[in-house]
Amino acid sequence: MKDEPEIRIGFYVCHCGTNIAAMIDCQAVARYAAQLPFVAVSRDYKYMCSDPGQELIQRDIKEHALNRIVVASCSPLLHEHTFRNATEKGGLNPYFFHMVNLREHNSWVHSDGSKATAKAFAQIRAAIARVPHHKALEVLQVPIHPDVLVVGGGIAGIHAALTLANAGKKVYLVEREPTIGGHMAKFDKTFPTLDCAACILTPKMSQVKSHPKITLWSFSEVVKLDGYVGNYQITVKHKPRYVNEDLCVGCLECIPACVFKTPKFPDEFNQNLGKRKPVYIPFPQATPQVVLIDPEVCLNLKTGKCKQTCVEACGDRQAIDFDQRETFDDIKVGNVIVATGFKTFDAHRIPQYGYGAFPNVFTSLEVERMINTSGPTSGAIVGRDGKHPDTVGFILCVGSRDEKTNKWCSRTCCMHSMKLAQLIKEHCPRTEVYIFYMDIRAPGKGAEEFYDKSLRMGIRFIRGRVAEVTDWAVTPEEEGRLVVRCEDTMAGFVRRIPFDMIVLAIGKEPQADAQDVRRLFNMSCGTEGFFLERHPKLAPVSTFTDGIFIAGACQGPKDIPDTVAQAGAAAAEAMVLIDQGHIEIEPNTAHISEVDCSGCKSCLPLCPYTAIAFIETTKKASINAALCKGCGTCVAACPSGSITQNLFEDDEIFSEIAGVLAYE
Amino acid sequence: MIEYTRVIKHETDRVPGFGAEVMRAPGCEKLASCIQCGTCSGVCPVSIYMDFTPRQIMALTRADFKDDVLRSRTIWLCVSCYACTTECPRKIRITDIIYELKQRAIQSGYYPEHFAVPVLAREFTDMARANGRITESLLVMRMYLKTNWLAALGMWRLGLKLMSTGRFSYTPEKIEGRAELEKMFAAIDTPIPDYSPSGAPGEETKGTQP
Amino acid sequence: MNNEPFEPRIVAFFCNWCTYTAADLAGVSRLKYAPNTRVIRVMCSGRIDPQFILTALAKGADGVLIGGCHPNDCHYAEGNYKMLRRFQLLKRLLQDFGVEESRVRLEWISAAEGDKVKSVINEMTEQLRALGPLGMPAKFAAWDQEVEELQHQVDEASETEAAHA
Amino acid sequence: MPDKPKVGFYWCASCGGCEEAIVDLAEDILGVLDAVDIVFWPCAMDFKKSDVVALPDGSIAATFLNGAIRSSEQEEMARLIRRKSRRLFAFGSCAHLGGIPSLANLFSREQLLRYIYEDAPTLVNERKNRPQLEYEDEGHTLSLPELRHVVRSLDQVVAVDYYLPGCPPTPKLAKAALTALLEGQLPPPGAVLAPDVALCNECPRKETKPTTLAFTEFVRPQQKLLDPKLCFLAQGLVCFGPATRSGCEAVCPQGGMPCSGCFGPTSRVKDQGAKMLSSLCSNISSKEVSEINRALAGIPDSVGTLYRYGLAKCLLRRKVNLPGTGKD
Amino acid sequence: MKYAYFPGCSLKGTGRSYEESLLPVMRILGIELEELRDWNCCGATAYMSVDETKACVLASRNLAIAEKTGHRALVTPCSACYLVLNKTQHYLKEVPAISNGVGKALGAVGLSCHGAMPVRHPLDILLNEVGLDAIKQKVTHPLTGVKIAPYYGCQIVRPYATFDNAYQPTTLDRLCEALGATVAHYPLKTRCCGGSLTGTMPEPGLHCAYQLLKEAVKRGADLLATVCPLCQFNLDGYHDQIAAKWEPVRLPTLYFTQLMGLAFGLAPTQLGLQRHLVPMKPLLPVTA
Repeated sequence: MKDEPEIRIGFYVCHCGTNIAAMIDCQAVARYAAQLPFVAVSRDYKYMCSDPGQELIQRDIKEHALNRIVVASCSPLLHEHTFRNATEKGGLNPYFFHMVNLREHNSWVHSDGSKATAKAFAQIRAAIARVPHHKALEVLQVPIHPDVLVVGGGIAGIHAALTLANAGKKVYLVEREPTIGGHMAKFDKTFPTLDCAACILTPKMSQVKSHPKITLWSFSEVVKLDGYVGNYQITVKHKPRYVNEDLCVGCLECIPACVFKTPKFPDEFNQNLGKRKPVYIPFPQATPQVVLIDPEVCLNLKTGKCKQTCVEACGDRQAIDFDQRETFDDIKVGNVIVATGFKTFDAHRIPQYGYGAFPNVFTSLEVERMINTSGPTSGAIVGRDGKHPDTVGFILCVGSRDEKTNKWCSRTCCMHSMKLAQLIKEHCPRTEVYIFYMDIRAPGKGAEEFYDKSLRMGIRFIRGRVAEVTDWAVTPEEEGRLVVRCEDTMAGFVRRIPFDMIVLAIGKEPQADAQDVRRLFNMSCGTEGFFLERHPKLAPVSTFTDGIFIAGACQGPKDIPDTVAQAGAAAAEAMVLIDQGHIEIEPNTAHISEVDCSGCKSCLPLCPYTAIAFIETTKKASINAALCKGCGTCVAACPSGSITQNLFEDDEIFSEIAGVLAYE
Repeated sequence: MIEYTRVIKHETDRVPGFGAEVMRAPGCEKLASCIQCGTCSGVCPVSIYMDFTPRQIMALTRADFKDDVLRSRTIWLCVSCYACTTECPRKIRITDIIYELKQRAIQSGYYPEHFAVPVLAREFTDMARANGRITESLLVMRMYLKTNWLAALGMWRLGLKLMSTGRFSYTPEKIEGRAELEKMFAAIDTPIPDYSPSGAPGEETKGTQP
Repeated sequence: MNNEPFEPRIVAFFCNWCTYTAADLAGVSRLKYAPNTRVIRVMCSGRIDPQFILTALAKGADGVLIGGCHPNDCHYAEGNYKMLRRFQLLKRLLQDFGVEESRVRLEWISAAEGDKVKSVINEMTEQLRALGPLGMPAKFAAWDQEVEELQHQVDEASETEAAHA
Repeated sequence: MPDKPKVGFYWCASCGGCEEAIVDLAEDILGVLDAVDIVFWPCAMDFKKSDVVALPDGSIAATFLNGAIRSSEQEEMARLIRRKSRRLFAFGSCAHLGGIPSLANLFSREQLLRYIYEDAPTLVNERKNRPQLEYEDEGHTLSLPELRHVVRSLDQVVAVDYYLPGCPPTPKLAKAALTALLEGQLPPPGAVLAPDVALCNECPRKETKPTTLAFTEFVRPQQKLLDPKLCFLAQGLVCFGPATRSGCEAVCPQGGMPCSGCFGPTSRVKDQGAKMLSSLCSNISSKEVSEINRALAGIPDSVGTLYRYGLAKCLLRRKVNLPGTGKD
Repeated sequence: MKYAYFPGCSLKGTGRSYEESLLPVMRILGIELEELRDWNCCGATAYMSVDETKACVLASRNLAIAEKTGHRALVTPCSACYLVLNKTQHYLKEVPAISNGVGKALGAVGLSCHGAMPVRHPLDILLNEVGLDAIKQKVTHPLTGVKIAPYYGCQIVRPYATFDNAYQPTTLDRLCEALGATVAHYPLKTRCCGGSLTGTMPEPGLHCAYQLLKEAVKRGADLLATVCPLCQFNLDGYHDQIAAKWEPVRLPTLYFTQLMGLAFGLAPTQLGLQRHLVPMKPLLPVTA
């Protein structure tokens, strides 16, 4: 460093209001930093990330000829970018900056001020020791492929796809079910406005199908993802539906023609309350309007011995193809929006509520289908015993707010149950409806009013978590009915109430294959298994992988308005990247010194991105910076120390180690 | 007939720190998470005999109403069936909390004289410590003698039947390693206050009124 | 140091994607833990060179904590396995050097496990508190005392020699 | 005749191999003798400490010192030579890195003495006599140097100008160093006088190394019939070539033995053993702890393998919990 | 298969017929139960509720003795013992205050307990080690036509047991079916029998027993099958008091091991059936 100018460090410690200053003596930190080697300026300031804070840095760079900047404030994951920009605006290479995490890693997690301050000394000492080793680096720019992949065709995926397509972006929408629509397509009405779900959803579904910018792949799954932001290579698998999608016109003539004269197989779309045939369309408005054949039950596919009356009915169109196999498509996109939704809680997991054991215990989704006029009972509420119930009890938080199953609140079950209760009351005003709840959660626009309406309609609310649903009768009126045993915590005693029908408001869970999807798209999951957003407040639809966004209930339970808002946000985030045309990538890549390398090849197999190649002419290894993602594994493993990593050079880390450990 | 008496509780009725103290006992720390859902009361097989439901005991404990909690009938009714503990959505070990409350009630003498539950507990522990094993027939006899020997008379038919079917033991079971056992207990003995109530006859309860 | 109770110093190397983020989450969640750990961020646990760990111990760390993504969860596919493999031999090496096993710890902590950051740090701090200091810089000084002593003797001898001359 | 530059040779804790290496210069030694004036070489000529003491400070142009520093006498001589020499060359692995003698840093002095004078199976010493620092006999005091608690490399005792690596340094490197000295062509002080690239660079077996190493086991040379051409690492042997400076022209690999690291690390590495560990382990194929450990079972002596020549220069230097400078 | 065996105090007293039926039945199935040498009271609910550390000390002496046997598991038929021994192992792992105390106490007599020996109930062993098929093979006198209300009680399914569901267990149901019997749908199968209260607070205790018996009668059961000596005693012993307070609900309560013994062709007296206060109705040739 002989020829380099003398190191002059500007050091700034942020109070973050009181977030840092309440625990750490920021002035003492600034004083301490002032006497460390190479520190030319040392200041404390209320909010370093504010404009005046950033300007302070820029001014000091000029006035004090600073050439290194250290800011001790919050997590670099939050504001490193902010301060690098400020450093650059001040006329320095942005990588002459280093950040100390005094908030998340110190003031917020400790409770002894003097110890926290002592720790802060060590933290900043490390940064000040590190930063003289920093080098000027150039940001890497990667072009962004303008196409987008949207995974999941529920309301989130549909909305995201349409938003992007309407902005002129090419979108691939991949849905694994035979139709798009997701959970919302199963709903009858939506709370709190009680407008019909189908009326608002189906137009959007057909827009997706007809949009020139959208390629809709239903009954398909993403099986492989390679590459990085702006340049993802994706393989999509199309499952055989035994019906040629391009030839089928949705006339549905094959269905009545099927050799099974009556529907006899459980109909998934109607929560198995209804029946369908081996050749079927999930529901009348299914998109695409294409039938499919269930190979598990189709006589021809199972035995090969069938008259194939469906083929006959299809006639010249010849859409039915029993020889269909899985096919694959390879596509290139720049961004991915994951909107894979949720799974409902399996009520069998709480046996004391009797789901599966007692025929008249239903889930809220089953009742949703039942109350839908196009559903299996054409809108009538009937028990599995065929009787219309006089009393219906809703049990809330089934598989929610319960550490034995799912500890989170599923957010919509209170409102959803009230909606069903109101609909039941509307259908049959004399029905007694009880709602057993722990807390009524009715946030959001119109929700509290909806709660009030439920109360005024005479729906009885009992605050108490139901202990059990039993057929153990102790009074004559309980005989033959479902008895709910529960403490009425408001009244202060235990009650037994008999019902004709019990509805379990089942919670929302991550999809069963959420972990596989997470790995596929290089995302993280929270402890509960929903995909983890980059920041709960400031980056709610981003993930830790650039160019992969999340929307809807795959990120956590939410209602339709929030889902749509997120989907729009994810689409907008993707558009930012597309319209920028390129993305700047941290230059934390690794480099091999050709002079130093002995060509021992130890590093070659370590690179997950095959960025390291052995050059036959020089007999040395070399790294392709465009492929390198900067993990540094090869750097740590190079036995002769001939690989370096920008931003994480050995010298920088050794200085940090020495810095955090130097004795006061 | 249940007599309802409405009382306004003042801050002086609380024993600040009581709830926190209970929560420090092993297994009891999760009481802090209680959301008063009432599952414990709903699953409790004997809640109908209780003055406070288990849920209310949790609330009172957390709110430091020591006196009300330790005088309540609820804690003595617990049958240790662990239904509440298993069912609690917050995984609060309610049975263990009730144990903790019982121990505190015994130590503070907060229970009626000749009250059978703590007497049985004491006779049990004495017998287990001295003999290494429990001889149920003798244990029950001793309990009746110390609480309500008239009740013992009421049980004579059952006793006779047990004798005739060979289920009544006349001599105590004793293990060989009694000295070993005593040595083990001695190693961790801390002077426990004498918890047998020794108040004057007729006095309902004995305890330190806060 | 004299009369104060021993407070271990722990150098933690956390990977950017999982454990560092988990530590941020612990902060956001205001979980309180022992202030004995100083975190050094690397992009991946695969970047953690055994030299870093030895240096930390040599420079005065009483313990080293390595945090990476759970198996199969590495942001860079398999960097955490590279660390896991090194860790196996490193553990044995350190044992041969007489460094207690609990001083160097490898933990998989995902971005969601803020509470694990807390419990691991607290647990490790407790363990090291019970174990006492490793005290490397002081040990180096003590070892080199014999050299300094002789240097004094030789210097003195040569000074007297010079004075005679 | 103009004064020829004065040169010294000295040995401390070493096997004598480095002295051999000087002699191995063969007829070139004559040239050396022509060019320089050897003022001190106790191994080959009759010099005494007093001869050195008598020299003015800085009067020796260069001294080549081999061997680690194990005793007080060696330490004292090192200091004396340092004062008398304008340039001090650490000659060979022991002076450079502590060498094999520094493996003694895994044991305390008491452990070593007890083993050597009491417990060694081949020993006949019924009275368990041990050497004494001072012995009085007929009014005379006989003294022996004190064994140090810690074995050191030369630069851990005195400042060193140049390092000649190797166990022993090759004649070629020794000659090059002498030539550079005589011609005033030495690099800036502190340099190791060998190429700063790892040995693989000049190893004839480099060509046969596969691009993917995936260790499932480690074996030692005596456990396997070795392919005479194939890279040792590819055969599951721990070869230190990737982590060791070149300059020896791969004499060991050429002779059928894997490199054991005597030239020490490159300038970019602080701890040769740690780096080799990192490289070897990273390339183990398994992800299962049990399988990883099964592979690693082939390296039974971790310190002896990773720090055969450099324990004194390892970042931890020594087994950490041995009695320090206590009077053991 | 050989296991260490901890009978518990009740099996030497009021629950004598449990042991009398358990041991021969297990022997028929090739399982040897080796009684722990000089075992002591487990500590039980009564001790647990007064002094947890000391209760754990009592339990851990047994665990320590059991660990020395080297057997793969400790089998205990009494629900209370099963719970307390399991709970102690739990505490030893999780609660340092208690494990320290226990360590000290055991240390004073040169014992140690690693908490590594699984504590299992015979029902668990029968279903998961022996298997229903092996049991069926030994059935010579199937209990055809007998309707059983399977009663698990509380402590073998809660809260430390892992071999069955805490709320809707099925192991005993399946075992009874394997013996050829019919199983009644019995919604109270895990509801407490009140046994720990009948001695001290009779009314609530007996009320529990009354409800259980009444529902079993209502469900058309011929008998209750139980897995716990305290439950058996409580459901068998207080019929006079129950009849006096509520109504007569006379129904025999048998140990599942007795039912197995009958199905295996053992004589009722070999199984201690004569000790029961409510006699089993002569439903089978063997019990006639």
